[in-house]
Amino acid sequence: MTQKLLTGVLLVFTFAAVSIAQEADISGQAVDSLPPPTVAPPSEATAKDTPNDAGSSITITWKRSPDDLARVSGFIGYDISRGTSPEGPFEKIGDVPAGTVDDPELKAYLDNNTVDGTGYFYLVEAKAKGAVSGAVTSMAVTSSQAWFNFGLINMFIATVFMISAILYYISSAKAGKKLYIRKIAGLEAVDEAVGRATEMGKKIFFIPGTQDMDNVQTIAGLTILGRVSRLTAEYEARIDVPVSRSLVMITAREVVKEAYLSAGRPDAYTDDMVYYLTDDQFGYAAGIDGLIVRQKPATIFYQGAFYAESLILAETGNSIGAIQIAGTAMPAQLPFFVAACDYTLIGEELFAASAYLSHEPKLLGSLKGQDLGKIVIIAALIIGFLIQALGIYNFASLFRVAGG
Amino acid sequence: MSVFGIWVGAVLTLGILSFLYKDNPFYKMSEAIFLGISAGYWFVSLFWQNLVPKLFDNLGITKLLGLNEEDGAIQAIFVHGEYDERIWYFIAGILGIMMLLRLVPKIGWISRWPLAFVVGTTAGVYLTRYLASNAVAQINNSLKDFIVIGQPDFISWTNFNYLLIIIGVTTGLTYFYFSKEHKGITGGAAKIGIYFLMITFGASFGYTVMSRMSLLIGRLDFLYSDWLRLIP
Amino acid sequence: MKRGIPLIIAGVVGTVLVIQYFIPHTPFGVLNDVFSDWFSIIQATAIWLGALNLIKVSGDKVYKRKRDWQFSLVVILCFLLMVIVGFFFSGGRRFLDPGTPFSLLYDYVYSPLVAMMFALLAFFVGSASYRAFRARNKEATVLLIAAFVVMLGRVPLGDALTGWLPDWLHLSVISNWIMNVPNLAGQRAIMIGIALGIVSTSLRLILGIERSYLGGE
Amino acid sequence: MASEKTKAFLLKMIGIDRRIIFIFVFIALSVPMFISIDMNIPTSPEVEMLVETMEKLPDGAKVLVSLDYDPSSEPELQPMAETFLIYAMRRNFKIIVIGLWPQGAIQAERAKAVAEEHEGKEFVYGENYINLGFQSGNELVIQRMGSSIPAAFPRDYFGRPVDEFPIMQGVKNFSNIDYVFNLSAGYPGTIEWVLFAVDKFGATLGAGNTAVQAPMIYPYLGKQLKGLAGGMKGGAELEILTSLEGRAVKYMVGQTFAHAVIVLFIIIANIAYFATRDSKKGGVL
Repeated sequence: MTQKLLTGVLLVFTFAAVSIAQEADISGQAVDSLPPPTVAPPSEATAKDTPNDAGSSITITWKRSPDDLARVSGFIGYDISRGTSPEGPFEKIGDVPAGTVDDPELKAYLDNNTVDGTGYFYLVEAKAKGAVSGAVTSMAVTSSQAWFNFGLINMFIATVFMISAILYYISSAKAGKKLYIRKIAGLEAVDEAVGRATEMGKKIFFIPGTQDMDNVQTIAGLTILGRVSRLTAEYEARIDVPVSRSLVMITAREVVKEAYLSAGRPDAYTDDMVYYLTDDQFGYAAGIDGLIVRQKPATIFYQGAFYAESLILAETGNSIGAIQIAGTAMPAQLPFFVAACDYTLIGEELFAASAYLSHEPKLLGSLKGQDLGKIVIIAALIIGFLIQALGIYNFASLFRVAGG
Repeated sequence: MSVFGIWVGAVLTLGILSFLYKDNPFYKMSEAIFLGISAGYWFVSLFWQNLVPKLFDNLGITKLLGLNEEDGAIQAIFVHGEYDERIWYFIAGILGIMMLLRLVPKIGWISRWPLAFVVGTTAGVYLTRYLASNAVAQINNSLKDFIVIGQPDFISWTNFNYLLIIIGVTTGLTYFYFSKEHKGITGGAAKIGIYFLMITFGASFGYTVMSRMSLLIGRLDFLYSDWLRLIP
Repeated sequence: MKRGIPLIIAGVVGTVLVIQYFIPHTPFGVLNDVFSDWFSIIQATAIWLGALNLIKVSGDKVYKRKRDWQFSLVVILCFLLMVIVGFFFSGGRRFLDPGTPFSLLYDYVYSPLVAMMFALLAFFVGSASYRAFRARNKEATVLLIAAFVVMLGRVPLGDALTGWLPDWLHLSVISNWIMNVPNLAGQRAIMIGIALGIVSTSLRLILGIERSYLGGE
Repeated sequence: MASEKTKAFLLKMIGIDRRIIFIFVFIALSVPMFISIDMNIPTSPEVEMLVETMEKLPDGAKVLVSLDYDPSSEPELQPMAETFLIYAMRRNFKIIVIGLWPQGAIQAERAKAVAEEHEGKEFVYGENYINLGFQSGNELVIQRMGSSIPAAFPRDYFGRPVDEFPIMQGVKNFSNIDYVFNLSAGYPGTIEWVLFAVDKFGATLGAGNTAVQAPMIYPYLGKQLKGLAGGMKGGAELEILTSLEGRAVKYMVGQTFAHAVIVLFIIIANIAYFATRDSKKGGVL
């Protein structure tokens, strides 16, 4: 009973208040107590097909609402809606928070869910407490797939340059030009290491790392295995290749077989020289450790991609007094090999090893191509440093790789 | 953890640990278990995690076998008459079978085809990706933060460090230079480069010591707390 | 057939993947992902060959009663145990869910073995530093000092030793500087060298100049 | 000059059996576990920044915890996970756990059990704690979360739809998350969280890393990354600053001993090497 009465009284008062307010409005006087909430809209909303991508994406940009720039309290952010005609209907697809002091005047949103070929309009609405106002993009925009990623133009030039440099030196080496290659200590020692194993009548172990054939270091390691096993065939030493990946096992067998064949000792080859232990990193390390202490090889090669097992293997090898020659392009594992092995091929030297050991002009030519790459990079760093430091040009930006 | 499980774990742990003293039957046992179990683990994992979802599901073989409800390419094409791009995974299946043909000595050479595919893929992917992230992007990283002349911090510790990094990178690269003897200017630069590389090796080694020690602490904690219950 | 076609396959696939890097358009854009799936499939079939080899080598030892043949028998039995449990008794593709027999073997047998093997590194780090860090010549001395500073700088001991010095001479500060400046420079030089080496190796593989992985005729 | 006797001893030291070194390492790590030593662990600015940011969060804040590691990094990162969950429980944070590594979700459940035992009470699942499990896709998962968290993780670790739970009400993307805490042992990890969640979606991020990983993270500290705890030392500092001293502080004693032993060995080896240099030619390096 009382409740109804109260509601009635309230209603009357509300009516009165509203009509007073309306009168006030008509008379053109502002009302201090009840300003209707408003928000300034964003401006210059534009949409365009996101460039250099595989389609299905449109980028929307707009100038921030003046309220956002002025950091008016109660300003929330922006809602992005999408439709296929400028009149709507629009469907909300996402939101963007209000900007901060440091943000630029333009804001952007990436719509990653478009159908290529369909024309879209976008509505960008500024949102504040109780108020919304928006701007619509003026033209229908369609997304499409690009045939060339212009963001990668610097990479394209770099790739073409490197490939041509290497090809040039390969062809000039083929034509009979003499190429000088400096000594690489670890590789000079290969002969001696294989020879020592032969003299002692002990085995040689070759460990091609713990990664599979989808790592180029493993492949580089296996090309070195080719040269090493050729030597063992010539010296009539025995080589064991325990591996941790089945594909590596298959490849290593091809490699060793070919080496024995070309050394003229095909009958000395058996498949048992290459055997699989386990795919597991540490299971493999446990297995190799066992093999090392039981068979006491005179020489151990570690060539390929290694992780934490590097030191476990190299220290065990060291404990039985084997000559150890390691090579890897895993920067984090290099210190351990350097500490525990007699010789270590550092990074790039791993990839140069097969060319170096083969003495084939074509392969040596490719090393010369790498060296040209080095000169260019050193020059870029020195010149770039001067240009950058003197504030002439933002040289570094030439080398920014889009998309990481 | 059940008590039995802890005992199994502790015994195997001690088996591996005993290797430090010398090779012994206890270690040989742990090693044999490790080899068998881990090889089996990867064998099973690759089957369920690679072969089944990537080959059998995509083609629809799992549905034919009644292991899965979802349609694959086979159902899409032969039941619904729609082209399904997953049918291309058929080639991967063939490449896999070619691999297994190694077991037949006469035609074992055909396994070189999938091998060549793998090597080609690896070479193609690595060429551009490494050139981008390890070479081109590193030039950008070495240059980008340098404070420009005229700004208040131009002569500062920060800029000195950036300069030092550029010296280190260029001289370090000279060390890797193959087609010239390390004499004269090249030799001098390479010599400085070697010092940078030596610092790198020493520092990385020293840095890793800490986490390697923590690993052992973790194992000892397991032995003393969970197994022997010496530590509350 | 034995060598020619594989060389063509490697060359074509490699070239396409190099080009693919620059082309977002289908089918190039997705080629990398698709091929990496294909690699997984080839890898998952190839492991059958590895497993058979493991059984063959171990089986040989058992059959011929070679030295330590008992342990080879354990290898085979453990392998079969894991495979049978994983294929038939652990809920198919949800084989790693908590509580399945497979995951119990994983937790109680496999995990402790991995963890302990990994932890052996602590000991080897000790013995390696004892042997390797000697001030034999100038280069080795530099390596030694860098390792020394960083090793001490990472534990409270380092700052306790240098606490009386001005802030910038604290071992932790110096060790951070070593990590962020000379170490970074050295790492970068190594990384750039590796990139060039990889470009050249990949190119040799794509061109078929490096072909030892294919074996002979 | 050293007498013949000391020289002989030093020669012996050079060729010392590695097993003696092993024993010393073992003792150095074992003994501190049984005795309690009060060690003064100075705190570093990066961990102080981490804790300050956590302190500034309101009680009951929504926090996303991403555990991106596996059991092999457990000794370094698990204590941090436990400390954070205990701290979160005290502050009544609402915790949403995910993993970019497959084992992350399991590690979270283990840390949760420890936190609950420590505090003597339990998280109410679905109200102030939820485990969304693992999704494959590395940084793409973060990208997907940027547009919609429920779409990136439609079901929780135990297979139930996430929108059933009150904790997920109103959680759409990073704008509904007050703070992201990431523990990382490599890729994908803190770098990806910085590049995508922070740079792209404006999240506030704090992180813990393994000692091996931490140096690569330093460059992001400050604007992009609000604090970093590196390795066991970082973990210990985190415990000290949150007044929740536990495992990491305890482990830190052993860690310090071990480093001291190794440093001592290097010194001994070098003294022995120099004193006997003329009688023995260089070593292995």
